[in-house]
Amino acid sequence: MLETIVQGVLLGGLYTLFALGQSLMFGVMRLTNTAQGDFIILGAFAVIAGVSLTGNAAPWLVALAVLPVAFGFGYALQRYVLNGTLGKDPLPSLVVTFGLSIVIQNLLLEVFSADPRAIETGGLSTQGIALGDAMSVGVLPLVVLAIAIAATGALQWLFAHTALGRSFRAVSDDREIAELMGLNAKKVYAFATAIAFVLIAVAGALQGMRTTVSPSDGPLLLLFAFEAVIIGGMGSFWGTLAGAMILGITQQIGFRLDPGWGIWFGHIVFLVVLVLRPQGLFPKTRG
Amino acid sequence: MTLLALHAVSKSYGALKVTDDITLAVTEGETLGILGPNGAGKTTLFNLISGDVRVDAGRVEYAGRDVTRLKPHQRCHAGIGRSYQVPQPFGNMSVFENLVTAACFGGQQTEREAWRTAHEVLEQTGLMAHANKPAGGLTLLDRKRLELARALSTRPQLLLLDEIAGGLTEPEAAVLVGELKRIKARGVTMIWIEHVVHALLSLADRLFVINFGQKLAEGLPRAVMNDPEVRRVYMGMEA
Amino acid sequence: ADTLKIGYVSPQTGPLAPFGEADKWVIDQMKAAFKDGISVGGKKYAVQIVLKDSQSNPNRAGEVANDLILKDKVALVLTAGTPETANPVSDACELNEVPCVSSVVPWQPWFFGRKGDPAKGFNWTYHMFWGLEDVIANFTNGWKTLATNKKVGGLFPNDGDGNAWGDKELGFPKPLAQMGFTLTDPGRFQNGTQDFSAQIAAFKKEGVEIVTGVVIPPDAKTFLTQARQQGFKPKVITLGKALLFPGAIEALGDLGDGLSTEVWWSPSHPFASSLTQQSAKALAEAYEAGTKKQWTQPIGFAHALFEVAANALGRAKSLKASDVRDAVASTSINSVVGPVKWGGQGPFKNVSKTPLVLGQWGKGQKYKVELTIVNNEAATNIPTGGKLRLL
Amino acid sequence: MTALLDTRALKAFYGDAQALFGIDFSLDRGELVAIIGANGAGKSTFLKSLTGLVRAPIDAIRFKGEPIGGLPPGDIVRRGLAMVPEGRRLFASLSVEENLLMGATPARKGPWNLQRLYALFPILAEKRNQPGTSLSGGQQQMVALGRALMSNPEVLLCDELSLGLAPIVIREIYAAMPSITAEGMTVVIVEQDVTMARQVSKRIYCFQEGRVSLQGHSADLTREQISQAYFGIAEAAHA
Amino acid sequence: MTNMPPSIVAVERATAASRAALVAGVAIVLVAASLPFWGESSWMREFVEIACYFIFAMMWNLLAGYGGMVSIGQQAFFGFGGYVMLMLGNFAGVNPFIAIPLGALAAGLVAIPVSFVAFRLSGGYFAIGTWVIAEVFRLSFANVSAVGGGSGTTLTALRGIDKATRESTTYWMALACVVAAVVLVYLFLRSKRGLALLAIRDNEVAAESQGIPVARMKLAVYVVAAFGAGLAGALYFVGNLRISPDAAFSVNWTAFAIFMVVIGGIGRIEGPLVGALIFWALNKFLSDYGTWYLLGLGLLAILVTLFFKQGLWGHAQQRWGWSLFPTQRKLLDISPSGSTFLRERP
Ligand SMILES: Nc1ncnc2c1ncn2[C@@H]1O[C@H](COP(=O)(O)OP(=O)(O)OP(=O)(O)O)[C@@H](O)[C@H]1O
Ligand SMILES: Nc1ncnc2c1ncn2[C@@H]1O[C@H](COP(=O)(O)OP(=O)(O)OP(=O)(O)O)[C@@H](O)[C@H]1O
Ligand SMILES: [Mg+2]
Ligand SMILES: [Mg+2]
Repeated sequence: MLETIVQGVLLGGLYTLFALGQSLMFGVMRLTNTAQGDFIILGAFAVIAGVSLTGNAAPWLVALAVLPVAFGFGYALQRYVLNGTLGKDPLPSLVVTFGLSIVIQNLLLEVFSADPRAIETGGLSTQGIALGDAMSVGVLPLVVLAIAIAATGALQWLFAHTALGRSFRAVSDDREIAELMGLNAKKVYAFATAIAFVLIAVAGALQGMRTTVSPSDGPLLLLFAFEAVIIGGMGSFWGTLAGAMILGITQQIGFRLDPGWGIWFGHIVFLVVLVLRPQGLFPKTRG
Repeated sequence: MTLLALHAVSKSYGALKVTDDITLAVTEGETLGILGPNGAGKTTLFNLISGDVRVDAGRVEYAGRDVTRLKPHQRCHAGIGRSYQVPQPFGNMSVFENLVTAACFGGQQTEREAWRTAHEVLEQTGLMAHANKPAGGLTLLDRKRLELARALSTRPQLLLLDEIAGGLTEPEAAVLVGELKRIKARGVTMIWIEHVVHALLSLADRLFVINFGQKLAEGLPRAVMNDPEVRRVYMGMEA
Repeated sequence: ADTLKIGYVSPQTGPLAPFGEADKWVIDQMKAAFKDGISVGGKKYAVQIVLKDSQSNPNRAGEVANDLILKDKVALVLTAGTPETANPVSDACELNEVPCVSSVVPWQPWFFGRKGDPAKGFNWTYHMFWGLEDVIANFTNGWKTLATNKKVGGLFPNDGDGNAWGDKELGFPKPLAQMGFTLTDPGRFQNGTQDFSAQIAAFKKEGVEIVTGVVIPPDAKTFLTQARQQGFKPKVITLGKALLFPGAIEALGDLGDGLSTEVWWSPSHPFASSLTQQSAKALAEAYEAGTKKQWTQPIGFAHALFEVAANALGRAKSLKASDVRDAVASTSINSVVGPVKWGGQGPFKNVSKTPLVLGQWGKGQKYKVELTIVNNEAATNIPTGGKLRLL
Repeated sequence: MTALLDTRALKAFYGDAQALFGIDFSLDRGELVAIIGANGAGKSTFLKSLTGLVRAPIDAIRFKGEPIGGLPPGDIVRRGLAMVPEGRRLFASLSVEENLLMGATPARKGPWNLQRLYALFPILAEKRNQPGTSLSGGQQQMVALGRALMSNPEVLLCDELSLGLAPIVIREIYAAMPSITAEGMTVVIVEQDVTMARQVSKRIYCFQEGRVSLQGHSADLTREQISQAYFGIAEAAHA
Repeated sequence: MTNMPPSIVAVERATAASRAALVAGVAIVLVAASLPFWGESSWMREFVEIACYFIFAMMWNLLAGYGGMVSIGQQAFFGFGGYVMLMLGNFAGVNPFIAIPLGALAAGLVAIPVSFVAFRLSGGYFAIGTWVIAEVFRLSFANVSAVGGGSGTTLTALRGIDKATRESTTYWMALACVVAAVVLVYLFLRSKRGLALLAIRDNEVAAESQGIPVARMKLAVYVVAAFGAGLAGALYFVGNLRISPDAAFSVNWTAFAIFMVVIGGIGRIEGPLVGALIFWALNKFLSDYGTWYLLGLGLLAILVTLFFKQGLWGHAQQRWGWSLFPTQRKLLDISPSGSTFLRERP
């Protein structure tokens, strides 16, 4: 049982990383980014491409180098594409991100073919730490968890305690009036997305290190990210973390009951939480 | 005969008691004016009457029957029509369609009857020129007018008006009061929340003053307006 | 001259795309082979091959098969690559009464997965590949050569292959038990599972030393890394599907070394094409020269499907569907994947079996990783290149 | 001395519809100017053009001698022009205090800060950590005014400041106006209550159908002049 | 006093284009109905396929464009309809053609309990929540071994029926379903219930207080949309014969429906019609380009959303005032007569 929970928490760490970028974009722009999973995969492929272009440079360095690129990409994407879809109606953003999802998958397929690939970490991904004689946990999942917690803390602080965070929320509430206060809504949105994309790139790099990625993997990751965000409650990053943990642990329990029903079980828990608390467990912002 | 009766209704948001044990009765044909400082809980009281918000405690009776558990649309069918302080038009429909909808569903009329009702109300409220425009494109005041028009289209027996005179010029307010008088003459009972006191005074039979969710004063307009507490708390004049 | 069309459906895109990767090249080669056309019933026809992509999606596979039949009016449909493509295409052909030859699906998922009735068989659809009995024989032959506790852990996903491999009656469980292996099967899991801790915990608990199953490549990687992290070190890992393609093994890095898998075709298979007369080796070399990529197993079967097509059409009395079907049914050739001949009892009316051996991945000379045949007890005419090693 | 702010022949459009037909307007430092006019006359549109929310030709608006027409709203507010928008429009997910702090985004120097605002509206200090939208209409209006003051503007534009406010609050806010203007802040108010507008302002502009129909010193204008300017007909004094 | 209201209020509900469209529509349907006697079987098949897409898109348009419920989970009902049809055919021996409406009915019924969960959510949450619900459907069917689990199964019930009969029957069913879907949705939207739907989409709170039973209306639309999706699903799998959870409950169904509706124009009946035609044409002529085709489709959806917010038909409608299926009520003669109190000069 203890092992199940430990593995669940580690899985939750991964889901947190998948979800944070979504949580930020959802919270600031009410943007339902259905291409989240594909962007994560794109991030992984960016690192893979970087490693092979630089003639096998250390993947950690390449991943770090990808982060500013992701920042710029996110900024530009929001500024020139997604900004056009914002509004009360969730539909335009859904359609555009659906479209992006298809474009990314097929572009990756064209460029990298359907072969699964991975980021070689020189043995890190296979190292484990023995906890007692029955249990051993991976070093990489621990790293993922640590990064997830750090990123959550940083985001929460940014959002709740800085002027930048305040402007994120203000612009999301009433764009025209925020502009009247001297903010440039387009830039604020672009900045939020840029940060979200840094998180997405981190998630992608780590995903590529812990397993293989192939162009069509994205949608698999997307729902978990969403579930974590929604269980947690909009606008609360600790909530997202908690949501991811709940998802990880329930899936883990489900897997042990029967591997076929593990994800099903996670979905059911998600739906139950929603029925009981439609606003999520720790909602911070009001819609 | 009593049309609407609130029995000790209460409502809280978190720790804040917004409506605190209010008991209130409105007789048929009467016009009740509601006054009170900003945030006193006037709009909330309307929400409790119309059913948009459920009471925490207490009972709402309408036309002799307990409507506390009824949904807003059921209360509307029973004859309660309301306007919103912050206008809530159906923005993508034309003004005419807004009214037809209200008449069809709130007034439970057939489509053709509803057209006539809508036409009549358009004339009455001066919105005829905007009839085929999307309601979302109206200015704030036209939207307020639409609020009134839509509430009228449901053919209410009890009309809840939340600050419809705000922002009108004096002559415009006078015209509004004239029309409300005609509506009143048809036997429609009204509860009117208004900060434009002189407009309210020219119509109300009785005033009810709320402060911090509680009744502060109730009675004939003149008496209430001379109440030192009301003058201090609401008008900001030392008695 | 009139044109005769042959339809070909395979997953060109999507998660199963590695199965269809070689098809474009094979079809290019076929264009050369068919440049003089084929005579059917004494009449010469130009040949056109119509390739359709199933996008790894069974719906889409059904749709394009119907397009081929109804719009392109193909004389014969060929299809290959996992039940997700081959089964819907075969079903569409059966229903529309058009002959179809399929491959690269073990015959049980193809036959029983389509609710075939062993008493009647199918009227229009024919299949050539090996069966689960062969893969079981090969895997266990290999495992028997090593010192293990005979405890096997099974990874069977909830898809066409996984359900067949893990099936209590038709799949692994029965024969393994008969041969003295104990199987731990934690249950069907969804493809794309992010976490195998549950399976690993179950395997650890049972003291499993041999891991087998049929999983998609990303799942294999996830499983292998997590097993290593969580201190689970089996002695043998023999998986179907995930380990077929060199790209997938490269993606596994160090973990890839020593993994074993079934081999349906390789350059060292002692067969030659009845159509181009190329040996298996020559075919693989031509592919590597033409595409600058390492050979993969589906090349042989894609080629062989066209061998059957050419042979059958050449013998057909006319292009009428039933005449083509009769010609297919009476095929008897030696192809680059071995002899092909239909007409046995029960399902084998529609199934022609090809030989299967066991292979193991290791560091290569020409390429990063190379596949060596390590057990040929089930098909001794295919030479081995080494012995199965422990991990 | 040239005017602090002036517009010359300012026109404004919503799509194809013209809302302003050449407004000439000027403002001196430290003044309190009221704009009155019927519903739909273009008062809000005028203020929106000044703050960049509605497009205007660059030369049509001059602030401290520089053309600012059509600049982004952010640039304009940084130059010292702030607006209290019609209908309050608080940020829903920000607390009262955060809403106020948003006003300080342009980071201009001046006397207004949180402390001073809380002294002016003590109720806001009490509710500082509540979401802005959970306040009553009047309380929200105070936040909206405070938010604009927080940018320490040279010119404060207030659209329908008293709309929906209890008399006591209107009194308080207008009572605060002299102290605001005394520090050199220039204020423009849009006000429907003509009596109030005349009382508090130094000068009045009357808008009618997108044009200025009357302007002058508040004390010099008669009621008759004003009602004529409202409706464009002289014999306009019966209801 | 206000004047007496006119005894007849003139309201315009049809346009010249819509009258022409009605005549043309009837003619087209009559010609189409005779297709099995002169057309090729490939045309029928193509029609059946596009009919499924179209019906599904139409229902999604009803749900999202009119009901304001943007769902990404309608594939739940599509797949459910398909599976029920197949199970009735394979296990209960029901004629598959009769099983089609039964499958749709089952999808409509299952939507009722599903709505209890889905209706707790709104906006983006609703979209994602419905998607998760569809996943639950997928995973549930994937674990039922009687219908082949994750690998799916084959509709064997049709094996006995002769090819020509099967093809023409499927075709006529599809045609009937398309006509019924268009007519029913149109009549529904023209009725006063259509008004209620629009009102709810604009403002639920106000709609409720104007006497509209919001919960009941939403449920009705949800159930009807589920019924339609189930119909499309059952029809599709009769044409396709093979069902698997991944195929039946694929989010691509909804994705394509969204693309069709958005490209054509959401919230108008012409939208899915135009969208389906475009989708069909693209699919027919370009689908062999594989990745590039899909990539182009994605880009097209993005571009249309960004630059033609109303969709292509909506754009045309705005430009040229076309409307084949007008649902608006335009009040004629809006010159004010008699006294109008708020505009009256004092
Ligand atoms: N967003 C808009 N789109 C189109 N037309 C508009 C818009 N806002 C205002 N208008 C039109 O511009 C004109 C002027 O409107 P404006 O809001 O400036 O009037 P106002 O004097 O502020 O009236 P009120 O007293 O109602 O606030 C009106 O005719 C109105 O119909
Ligand atoms: N949804 C809510 N959540 C929390 N607090 C609320 C909510 N709605 C109203 N309140 C609080 O209830 C109190 C009464 O609000 P209400 O809108 O009834 O006031 P009001 O008397 O109508 O005021 P005004 O005259 O300004 O419109 C206010 O203090 C407000 O902050
Ligand atoms: Mg109020
Ligand atoms: Mg205004």
